[in-house]
Amino acid sequence: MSDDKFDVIVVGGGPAGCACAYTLAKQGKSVLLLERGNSAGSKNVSGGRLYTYALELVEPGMYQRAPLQRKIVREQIMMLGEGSAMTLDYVDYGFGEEVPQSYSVVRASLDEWFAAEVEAQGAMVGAGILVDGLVEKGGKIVGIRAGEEEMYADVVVAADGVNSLLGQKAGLFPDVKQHAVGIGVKETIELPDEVISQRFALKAGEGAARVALGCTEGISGGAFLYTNQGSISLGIVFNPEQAAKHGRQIQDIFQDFKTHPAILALIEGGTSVEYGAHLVPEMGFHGIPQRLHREGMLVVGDAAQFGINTGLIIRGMDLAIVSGLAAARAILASSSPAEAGPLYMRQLEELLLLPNMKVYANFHNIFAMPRVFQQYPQLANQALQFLFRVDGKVPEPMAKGLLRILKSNVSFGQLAADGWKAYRSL
Amino acid sequence: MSIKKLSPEDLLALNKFAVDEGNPHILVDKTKCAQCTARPCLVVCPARCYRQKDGEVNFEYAGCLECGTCRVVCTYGGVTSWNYPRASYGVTFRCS
Amino acid sequence: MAGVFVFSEDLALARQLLTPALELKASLGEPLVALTTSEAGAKELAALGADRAIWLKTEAAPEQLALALADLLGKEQASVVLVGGTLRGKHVASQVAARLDAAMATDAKTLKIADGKLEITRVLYAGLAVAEEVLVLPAVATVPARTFLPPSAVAQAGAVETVELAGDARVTITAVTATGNEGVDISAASMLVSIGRGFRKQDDVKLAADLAGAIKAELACTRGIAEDEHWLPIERYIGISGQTVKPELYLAVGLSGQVQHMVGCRESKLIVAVNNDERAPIFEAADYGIVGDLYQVLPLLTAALKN
Amino acid sequence: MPNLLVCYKWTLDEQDIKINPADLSLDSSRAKGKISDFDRMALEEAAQIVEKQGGAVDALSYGTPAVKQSLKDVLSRGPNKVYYIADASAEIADGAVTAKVLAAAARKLGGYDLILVGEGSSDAFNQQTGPRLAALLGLPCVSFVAKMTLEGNTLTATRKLADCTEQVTVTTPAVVQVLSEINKPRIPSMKQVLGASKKPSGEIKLADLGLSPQELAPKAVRKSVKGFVMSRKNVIYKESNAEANVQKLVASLAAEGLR
Repeated sequence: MSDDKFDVIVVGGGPAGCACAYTLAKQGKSVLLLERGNSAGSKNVSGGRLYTYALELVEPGMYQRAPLQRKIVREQIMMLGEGSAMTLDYVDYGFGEEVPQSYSVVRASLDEWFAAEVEAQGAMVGAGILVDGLVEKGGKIVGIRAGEEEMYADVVVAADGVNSLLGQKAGLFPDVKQHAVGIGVKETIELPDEVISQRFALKAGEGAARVALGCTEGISGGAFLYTNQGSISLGIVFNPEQAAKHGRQIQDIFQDFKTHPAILALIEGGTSVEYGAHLVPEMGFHGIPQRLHREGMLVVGDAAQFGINTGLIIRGMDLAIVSGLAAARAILASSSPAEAGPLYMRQLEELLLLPNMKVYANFHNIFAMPRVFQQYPQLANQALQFLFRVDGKVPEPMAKGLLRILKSNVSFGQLAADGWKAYRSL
Repeated sequence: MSIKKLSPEDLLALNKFAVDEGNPHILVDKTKCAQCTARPCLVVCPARCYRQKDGEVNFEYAGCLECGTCRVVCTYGGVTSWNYPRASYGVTFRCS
Repeated sequence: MAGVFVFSEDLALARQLLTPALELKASLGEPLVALTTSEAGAKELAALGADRAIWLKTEAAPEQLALALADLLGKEQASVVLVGGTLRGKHVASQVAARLDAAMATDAKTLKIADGKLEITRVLYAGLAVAEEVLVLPAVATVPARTFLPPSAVAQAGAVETVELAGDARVTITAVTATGNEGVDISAASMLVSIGRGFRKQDDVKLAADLAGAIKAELACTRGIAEDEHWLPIERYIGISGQTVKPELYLAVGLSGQVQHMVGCRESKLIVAVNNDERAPIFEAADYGIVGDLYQVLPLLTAALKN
Repeated sequence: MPNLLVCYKWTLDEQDIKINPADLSLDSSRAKGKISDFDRMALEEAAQIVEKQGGAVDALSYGTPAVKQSLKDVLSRGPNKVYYIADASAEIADGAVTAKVLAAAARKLGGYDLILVGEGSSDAFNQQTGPRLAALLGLPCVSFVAKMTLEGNTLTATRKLADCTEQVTVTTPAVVQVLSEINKPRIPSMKQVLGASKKPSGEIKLADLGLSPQELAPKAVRKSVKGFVMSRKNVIYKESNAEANVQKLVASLAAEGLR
């Protein structure tokens, strides 16, 4: 085989690209994995949780080698009010008895490790290479271009992230639309590991994952918090279209959230060490482009807009890994590049990625209800304040007070409509 | 250090950037921006690379986080070209 | 015999070297010997406190003397050799250190003797940190220009000797061009206007030159302006591999303030920045600053300062 | 055709080093390595010479075991082969030890027309390795080179010194210390990056260099390292009215006694 021809070129060293390249290389394919960052992970930002099953699908036991942060045993939901907060804290040590269900992760280390695993399987890994185009021949994709240079392959796998410039260049889909993505901003805050464990009531190695509503000034979106080893990932995802209309800079809203007393208590004394931002696919099943392949090319991971956000569960990396694996299996099973595309779609079904996404297909409708992000969290906080308040005065009768609070936030009509809509979306 | 509200400048100062001097990876056409009244870029760019001065949209690519938001929200064609920085340039995340 | 030796081909710098050398002499109780390449220089250094001043009589360029000088210093059993921190000086110092199998540090900012060793401070990581280093004797250190003021004359001048030195002829100098810096030494200027990439084209440098003219300052610049654009001569470039300055006023215009640059000017008494990027690190390093377009600010500032 | 050797240092990226504000200690736990900035120019110059007139370039580095991380990167910048001495002693090696190790390795490898080094390392910037190496190897040294051409065994170089520019010639073999302005180092292309993993590297054991423990004992030892903190007034005028800003600045300068 010549120096510039591979069986498969994978563009992008994130979880999707690495899972794909790893599987292919392990089966003896000649694979080239290209990453634009100086090391894999150095351009990547994510909230920070990986559902372990995906790595187990790639190779049983693999997660034990990975630089995972903390095993998530606490799932927390927070509703923020002005100066108050209600937190639902669900502890479950049984999530994934043999293989822990999920871990917090830091991408700079996770992706770098994964790319090294890919290399150890015999793939060629090139970091610091920006792929800026595709090579097309006879209507097929036959390679990639970086600057003046070209490399060729039977199949190119585009794992180039949510912006997927390659998918657009291949004519598979148009650019993502602003209603279909969220803009996530995130600060990484360092704190001693013991302090984190203490504040979240965790044992060493255990972690908490939290989602928060009521911190986006009514913009569709929510916040997240993940405990890592020696750091906390804290961020908010906003719907960019609504944020623009709202008019207040998203960093300012984020900084207000960060210094909300209920959040500040968790991060106080810490040191901010990094600030990142990233787009997140938000449309779930309906956001997946019609075409994820053409002859000689498959699209995986964020590039294919694979993501699930139920409000409680946020999934992206696991779907990325599964889709990378699906692409690899499809390529391994196909006898010609033309077969790989349809087989890939079948693998996405067989590996349960698409069935999973279909279950949550209409969840984005819930996020189209504006009251979810302000009125309902506020309502919860006001109700609790009412129930817990003791100031020596004669309190309002309970039913009357609660009704007043309810009415001040939402009308019965709205409540009924939202309830019906939410029910329909589930 | 204790936690406090950080300005966009402070936030970006936490990061590692290698600026490709004289080689912007995003091109903005100010004449298009002049016709845009919504100017979502001013609000949603998480790095505040877009700022308004004397009624004009100014774009500075040096602190770009490479997220793509500006391209996605720009409906007036002000962002005429959006690419990632050349290899070895741009932001490097170390602990995200 | 032992001794504290100083050498610089630059007489002004050699004078400055005498100041720390006199302290080292006192600590070690060893004589102070000055080496220089001119007879007049030797006399002058002898008058400023050198116990002996040796005129190195030679036709050769300073760095061609390195190995012969090392032999001389070896014979003299020098304890400490301070070399003026010019580029030539650094070359000489390194080769002397190699020949004498001696410890060496460049750009020492402070020097003292402790426990029979030479302790110096110098910057690391392009100015991010300052290190204290301990050098066993014999030790060689280069000292940057203007780190010390020259000492005052002593009542009794030291002896002046002459030593003829042959240069290393393996590197042949075929031509020498004085650099066209109009004889200006920016490290001596009390005010500097320093420019960076914020200037879009060479003609625009005039804006900075006008400002410099108005306040009788010299022009300085970043590495990019000198080495990439060649808009100003290399001697005006401030930074880790350029000049180090500490003027009364350092007016930084259109420069971002990377640590590699700032290490060359951070000892300035007052730093003032003009930059359109509010988040440029220069503002962290500045006493006063204006966030604004230099094309707008400079003419206004020039006009205001003229009066 | 020339046989070139480039010595380089694998250093911590100073951008990744943080200063702990409490005690000014340095935290380099997250610091990545990099080829010392100024050595990239030496590598580039060697690569350009060989691309123009043939010959071969080897690279050589002495560092802690972390130096192995540099091999692919350095090979993508032109050298045909990289030799490295990976030894914990490098952690505290000073200029004297480093030059001795590199000189012994260069002598062992042998047969180079030119040995190139950068003008200083981006961490310590002691600027002594090149001239020291030349002295130890008994070779002539051309320092602070802004431009060079190699014809046969004659090297013609332009040295840029503070007060003048010198044209010099020297007969090879020689040691050349290049200035950072000599060239703009390449961003390795895809094929250069990928080709690097196919190029050979060779480990040289420190023990095989015949240096005594005494020779390997550093003569300059770091006693303390503290972060440098700039303390400035940070009074920034940022109104949109430039004239108002200028007036305030002029008033401040006057208050400082400057005008």
